Amino acid sequence: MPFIPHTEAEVRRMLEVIGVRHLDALFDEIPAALRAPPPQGVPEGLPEMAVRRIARRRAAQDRQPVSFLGAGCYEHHIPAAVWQIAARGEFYSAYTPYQAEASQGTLQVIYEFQSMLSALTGLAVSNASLYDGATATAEAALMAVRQRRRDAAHRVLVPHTLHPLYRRVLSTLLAPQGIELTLLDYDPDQGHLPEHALEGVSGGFDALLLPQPNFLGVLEPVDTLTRAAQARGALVIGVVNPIALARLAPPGEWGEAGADIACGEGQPLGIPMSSGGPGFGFLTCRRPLMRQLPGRLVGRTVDLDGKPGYTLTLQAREQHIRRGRATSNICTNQGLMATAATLYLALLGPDGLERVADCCLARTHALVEALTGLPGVQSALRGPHFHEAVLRLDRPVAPVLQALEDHGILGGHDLSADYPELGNALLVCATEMRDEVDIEYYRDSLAAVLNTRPDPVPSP
Amino acid sequence: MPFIPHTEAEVRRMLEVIGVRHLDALFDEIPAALRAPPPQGVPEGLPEMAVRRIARRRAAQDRQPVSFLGAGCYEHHIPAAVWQIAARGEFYSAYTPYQAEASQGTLQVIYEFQSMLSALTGLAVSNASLYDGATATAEAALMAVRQRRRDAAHRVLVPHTLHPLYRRVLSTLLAPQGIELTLLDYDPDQGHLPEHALEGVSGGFDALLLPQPNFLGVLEPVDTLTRAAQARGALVIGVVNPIALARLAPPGEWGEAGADIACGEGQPLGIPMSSGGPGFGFLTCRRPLMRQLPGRLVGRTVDLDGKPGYTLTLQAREQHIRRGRATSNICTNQGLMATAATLYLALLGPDGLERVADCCLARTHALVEALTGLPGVQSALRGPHFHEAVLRLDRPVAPVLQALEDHGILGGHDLSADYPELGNALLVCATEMRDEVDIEYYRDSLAAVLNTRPDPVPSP
Amino acid sequence: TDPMLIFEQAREGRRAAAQAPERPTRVPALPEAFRRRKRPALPEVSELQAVRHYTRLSQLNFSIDTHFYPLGSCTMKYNPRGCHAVASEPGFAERHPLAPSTTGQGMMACLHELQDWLTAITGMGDTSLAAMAGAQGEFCGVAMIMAWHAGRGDHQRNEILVPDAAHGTNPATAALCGCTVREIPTGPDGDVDMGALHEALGPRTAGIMLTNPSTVGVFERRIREMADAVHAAGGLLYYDGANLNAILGRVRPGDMGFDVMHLNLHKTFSTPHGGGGPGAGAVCVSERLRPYLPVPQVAREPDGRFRWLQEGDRPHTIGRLSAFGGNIGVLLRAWAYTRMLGREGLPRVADYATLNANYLMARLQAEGFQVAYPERRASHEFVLTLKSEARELGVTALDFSKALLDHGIHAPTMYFPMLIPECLLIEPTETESLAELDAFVAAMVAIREAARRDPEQVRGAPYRLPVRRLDEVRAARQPDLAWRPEAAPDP
Amino acid sequence: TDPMLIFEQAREGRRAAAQAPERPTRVPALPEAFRRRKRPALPEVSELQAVRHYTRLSQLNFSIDTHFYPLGSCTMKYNPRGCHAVASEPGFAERHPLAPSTTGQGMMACLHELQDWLTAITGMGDTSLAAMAGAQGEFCGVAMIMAWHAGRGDHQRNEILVPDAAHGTNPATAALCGCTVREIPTGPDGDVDMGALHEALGPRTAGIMLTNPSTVGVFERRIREMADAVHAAGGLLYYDGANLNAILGRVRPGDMGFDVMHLNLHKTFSTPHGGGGPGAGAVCVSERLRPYLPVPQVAREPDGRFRWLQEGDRPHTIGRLSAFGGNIGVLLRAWAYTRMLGREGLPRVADYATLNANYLMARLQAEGFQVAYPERRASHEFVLTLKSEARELGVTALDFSKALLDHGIHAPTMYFPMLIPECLLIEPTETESLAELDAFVAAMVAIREAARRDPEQVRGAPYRLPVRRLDEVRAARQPDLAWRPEAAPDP
Repeated sequence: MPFIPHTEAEVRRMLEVIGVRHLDALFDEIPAALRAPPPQGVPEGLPEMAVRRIARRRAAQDRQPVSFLGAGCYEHHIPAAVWQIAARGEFYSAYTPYQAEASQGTLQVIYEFQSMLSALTGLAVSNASLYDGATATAEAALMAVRQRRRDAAHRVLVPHTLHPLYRRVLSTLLAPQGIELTLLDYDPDQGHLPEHALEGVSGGFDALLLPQPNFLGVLEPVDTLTRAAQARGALVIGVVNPIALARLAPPGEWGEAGADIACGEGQPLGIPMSSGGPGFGFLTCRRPLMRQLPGRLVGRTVDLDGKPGYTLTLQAREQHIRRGRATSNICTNQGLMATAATLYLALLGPDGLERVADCCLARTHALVEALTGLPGVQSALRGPHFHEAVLRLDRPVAPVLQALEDHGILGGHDLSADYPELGNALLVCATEMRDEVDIEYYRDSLAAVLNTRPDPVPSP
Repeated sequence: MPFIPHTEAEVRRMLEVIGVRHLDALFDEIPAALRAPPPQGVPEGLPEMAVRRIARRRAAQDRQPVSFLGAGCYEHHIPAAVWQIAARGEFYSAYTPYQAEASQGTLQVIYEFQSMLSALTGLAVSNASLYDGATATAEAALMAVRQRRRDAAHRVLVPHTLHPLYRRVLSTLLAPQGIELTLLDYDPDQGHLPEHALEGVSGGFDALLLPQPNFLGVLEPVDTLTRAAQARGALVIGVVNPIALARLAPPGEWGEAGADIACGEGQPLGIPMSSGGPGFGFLTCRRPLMRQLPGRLVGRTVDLDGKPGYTLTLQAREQHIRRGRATSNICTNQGLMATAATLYLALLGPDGLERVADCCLARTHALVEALTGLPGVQSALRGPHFHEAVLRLDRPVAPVLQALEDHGILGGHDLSADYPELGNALLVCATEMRDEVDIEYYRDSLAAVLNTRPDPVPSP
Repeated sequence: TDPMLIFEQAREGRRAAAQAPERPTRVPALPEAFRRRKRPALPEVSELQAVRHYTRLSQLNFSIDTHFYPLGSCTMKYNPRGCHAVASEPGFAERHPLAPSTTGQGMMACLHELQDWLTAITGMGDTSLAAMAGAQGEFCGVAMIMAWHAGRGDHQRNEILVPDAAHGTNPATAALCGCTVREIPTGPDGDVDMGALHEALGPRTAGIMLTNPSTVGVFERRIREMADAVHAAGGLLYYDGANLNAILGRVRPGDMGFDVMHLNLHKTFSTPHGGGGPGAGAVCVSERLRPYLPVPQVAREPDGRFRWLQEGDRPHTIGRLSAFGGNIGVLLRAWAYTRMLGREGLPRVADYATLNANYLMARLQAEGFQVAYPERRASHEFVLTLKSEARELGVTALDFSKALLDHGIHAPTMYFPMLIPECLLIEPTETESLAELDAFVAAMVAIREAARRDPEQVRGAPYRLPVRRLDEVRAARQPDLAWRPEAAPDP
Repeated sequence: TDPMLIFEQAREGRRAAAQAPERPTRVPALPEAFRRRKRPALPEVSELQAVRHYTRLSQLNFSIDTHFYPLGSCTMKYNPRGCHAVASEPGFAERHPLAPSTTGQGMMACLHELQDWLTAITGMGDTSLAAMAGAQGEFCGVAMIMAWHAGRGDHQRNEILVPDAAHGTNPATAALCGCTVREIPTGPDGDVDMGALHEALGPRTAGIMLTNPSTVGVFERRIREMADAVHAAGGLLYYDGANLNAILGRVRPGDMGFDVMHLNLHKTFSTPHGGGGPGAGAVCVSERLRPYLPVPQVAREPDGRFRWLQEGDRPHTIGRLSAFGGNIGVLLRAWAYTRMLGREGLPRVADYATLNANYLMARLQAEGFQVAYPERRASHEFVLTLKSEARELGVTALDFSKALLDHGIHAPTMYFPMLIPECLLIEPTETESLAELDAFVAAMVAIREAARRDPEQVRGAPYRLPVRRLDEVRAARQPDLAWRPEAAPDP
């Protein structure tokens, strides 16, 4: 019996202690009509060897081409130490650290995680992680509405340049609470919000979401917009990429007062892409917002002997204490991913993180330069971009991407569904994992595709 | 500076404490003429990312076809837990357990390893591992010669059915000590030694090596031969496969008294093949031979408080104490591999090991049945075989193997160089990793090869 | 030797990692306005320092891989190492979420099977794997219930019934979905008070959230009656899968009459809890709620190929719960676990989890400890109440919990469910051996004896852990939530 | 809670692993005579029990990943985790040794580069990677020296000179090769006594085995003079690479006049020691010894393809040292390490290993500790002698060592080299930080102070480890080397 340690003799002894004759008797309170046979829809059990072989065969068929996809999930180098340590049983197979004395390892790691995310975003308080960047953004918006209390307009401004999938998650999670999402238009020539974006917004609102860099890779005028939003009594929520923060001004320094909340997806910090999950969402805020934070928080304190130690704290915000009046229903978060991110940041340090950011910046710019050297390919946006960029092709993007696949290239993300106003637009990205050879190969392949397949489908 | 933690300020401070101005001054006792510039033959340093990428590209080009190779190295399933635990830093990055109090983890594991190998081979004492099966066999022979002392004939009987590469290693290691190796002929029809093999041996000898199963996969008449050798005052050394021992009589029960020593290659016990190394050699013996054992030994004892604990023991046999009169010059052995084997055996237990052995036995027999169903392929030997077998083809083996490679199959080991008397002989093996589909695929591919490539090269 | 913070081991200018790429020779200039002016206060340590620090920190944890962990309602059982190997396959781990489905057929084949298996195991109509944890699964469930009522034009139903012993996530979830919560009391036998239930039901009832076996560790015997009553009142039934381990492969929530449920794959399906996640909260629904399932979901086309169903395929969906497809790495572990257990292994989980709980309960009772519902069978867990020990010895459930740590046993869940005084909720799980259970009993007896000799001593426990009891009041009153560089104020 | 043996946790009939394949339906019958009659006494435990047991055992170890480990002559430095990932690549790890070289070009490319790099680093003529540890490398070296003499018909040379401070493997190796050993004393300044050397040289001299820097931690300044003398006498020079970390990339043994050497890749090239191996003992030779190199070795063909050189290619080879190609998984780790360090990183190893040793020596001297050769520079290690502490306080080098363990520091090498009384051989390595070195000094001072207050207390150390000092006499007198089932006699 895989995983079940009982011998027959032990089972007999245990049943005797309980005072029943058969295992079945232990289920005698369950109405007979409800008992079901073993589920026929599930195949027979297999040993580890056979299961791993199936998995390996399937995984081998999923091997990835050379990828220039970003769009919210990024292929970075993950130092070998990150997962060799994060996967240690003591981290991997522990529960949420409810018993602080028996969980100092996890608790100190999370305290360090909070410190690192606080340092990166320039905001005083970080929680212990949320599910992903999109749900973290939703939680940030809810925080803002809660913070405004009686003044709440139940309305949040959402730039068109925020990740389209994040916008959909916001709808799912905020709609049940009657919060209105107002879409802010961007300048399709620049690729970012106009500096006066808020002037056209009439009525009150609780928060402005500000992606930096935005989904199109372009930098938003965050200082002006932060000032404008805060002048109208709203909170500013930065939605940021943690790698880019090595070089970009942190949300805590935007405008005069700094953004109030920062959030985003932590996957770039040492987490494999895994088709999108598990990664983790991070969420940091100014200290006065601390009690509005959802999720776990670890604090440093002392023990009976005065020795420093760590514990979950401010649990009065949470569902297991406050139940229906909690800041969120979140319970399990993405702790192991936060552990991996802590290892990643410790291994890289500030200098290493800068190097990664610089490489991404340099490689994406080199990619744009290489590809826009081809006839029929041009840079679509004029705003300054960081490590993603939008190209415009002289023909529909989808067939081009499909043709590139035959060259073993994932050429980027087709924007035509979400941003039809940009035309045949393609979002490309090159991290430190794409070298000169990769970029050259993309250019040559794209040249071949553009030459040999002259627009087989009419433009829509 | 990868791996070097010093900051410039720290270096200055340290030099000041030492009382020199520059790092170079620390080398002032080295004659100037000897100082060399950095080695130009070594390329510039690369970050982990780049090195892993090179390695990955190279490893990907080495991906293995479906293999029916055995011949001393076996593809078995390795439970995921084995290396996830053996690679933990506390095992992986520890030294030989000289400081027992700070090494109880490694020491207890090795004590358990010794216990398991002792149980498997049926002999009282096991050491903590040697380099590999071949060197363990050489050390076993040296033990026997030492044990015979004044009576020593400095001569060891080596069956032709012992692994040819082991025989070469024996030559390398035993020749400098003036030990003569006498080759024992086998019955090329049966594939094992005749029961009366020793009758033709005149003169004294110190040991008889007895492979079980032998290199050709065939079972040797170990009982008769053990009796015969011991009757002539020699020691018997079993060279055994640890997986097969789940089903085969252990050396400790051969003949009347049992073999004196057992040795072999431990790679089948949870160690990846890695082109042949690292695996480990194991070596067990009857208790009276204990002080002749080479290598580390771990013993159970008690501490100052009477609590049980483990320590290296009987070190008077070893080079760091006895120097020129040690039982061997071995120092570093294959400790981490022994740790992995201990995990493997604990995870499988006696029942699991039996299943692995039974699968190997069943699959190899199924393979032989499938392939000998083809015209031009026959079973070459009549002796009972375990999990390898020799086939005879109607044409030279090498071109057939090469043709099978194009089908993605490693068809086995060509015996014609080492065993020309067997004709076009091919040693094949199927472990639990080769299923019915694999075997069928081999049969179909071999059928195709034999049909389409009729003997292009004349027999030598 | 106290563990220092990684920041305290750092020195400015240390560059001892091979982990970063080389600095590019030419970096495009960022406009001044966007630039960060000061480096973030991240630690500068060597690779060895980082490895050593986090390796040593890990050793301070209790975990399944090192300790018995009978944490009630959390199902802390063995997380097979093979499942980790499966999810770590480079083909799975390195796939980009927006890569075309042609590059993800292997992964999708696994998820599709898992959907089918979970549907079969729960006796429901369909499964979505999109929820990233149990609480998100709960959100889905209630949101689907609300969407169903809304879809029928029934907009007045905004009341969710919840037993008083329920997990805190239940009322919190109802609130998130804009509902009001109405608590139903538990009867003296541990079952829900049926009279109170009938009273609570009405035209405002959107539904009820239940787990069965319940949070007090017993099977709700009148579940079919409850289901009929709720359905008759126009409400739907939500099953909280936290306790599914007790009945896995034995009883199906679909057969009990539930309309929607979530499963905690990090409990019943043994994906690791990782010190706080990631989990996965698969959601299963009956046919009538199917149109509302969250996206994405894996579908199999007639040609055998797999693809993601998106909003366009599910016009009535409650929407999307995460940017991409959920915690896929966790789902792959659950796939591997289920494939290893197989049809015959699933009911064994329930059998032996139940055996272990009932054995432990019987032994503790025999030793004179008091259980909350002595007349009832334990499910996979049971509630012990230490109120007499607290009264007579002045040693509370908390004290017993902390003293258990000194015995090398993780404490059970304390003070939950809240309605039972001085309680411990004990869930041994099916993967623990008889020897571990007996060691638990021995520890409890030893602690009680120690308390009789010297209660003060027990109140001071633990003594053998990296820290003694922590000042939680100070932690909450003077929150210290992040390290700051020397004398640096909050940013 | 003492760790039980895995056997003590076993129960007959337990089958809780998913690790074994299914039992085949049809197993061919083995002839009765060959069959095992009784199952081997292997433990029957659950997967969880095995995982928990070995995880907890691991935590009882000191290791580089958890502790400062200044074990002289062992070069315990950081083992980069990336190297482990490289060797674990399935394409490398899963290759069969007898697979055709067409399937091993990637692996062979790495080994070929490593051969070339080691040749360049040592200033020798060629390199073989066949030796599986340092001692096997030594065997190769002496065997090659003997083969060279024999090749010239010079059969009387069977004497190997060895300094009295040499590693025990040196004389043991000479004996294995059928040679007699002649010890050369060390002079008062730590260098070899040149007079004694000249006296020992003669027509029976086969060669000399040396390490430089020597085992007493200083550089043999007159090494060229020694080389000339040995060569003039007709002998060859063997370099024991154990201490190469001190001069890596700075000084080349080839330039010193050595004819043959081995390198401990598990020391200087940072492959892990694994609690006792596996290591790898690459052997480098000057041109004249090249024909005798052990097989196999990787060669690059004119068409760029790699293949193994075997006995047929090297008719004068001393032969084969292992069944297959050596510890290839270890060699791949050394390849990755060297590639990461690169040309500029190699001399940095020597620089900072030397800096750390000299700093530590200076600080200990300043604190009043006595070093064995105070007039000399330390190389990468140095010898402390505690004879005055032993005399005045009755606290020996052993006591200091055990007390260091309580400070969380692994003990240095004790009582080696044997010629220096009450000595500790201390090698901090280049990967330890200044803070660790200062902590070592503080611990030594604290122990001495404790010894002044209460020597008995120090003689009882360690106190904070899983066990206290072990009864080694009992271990050797009543050897208990294997667990036996209850009451079972030795087999």
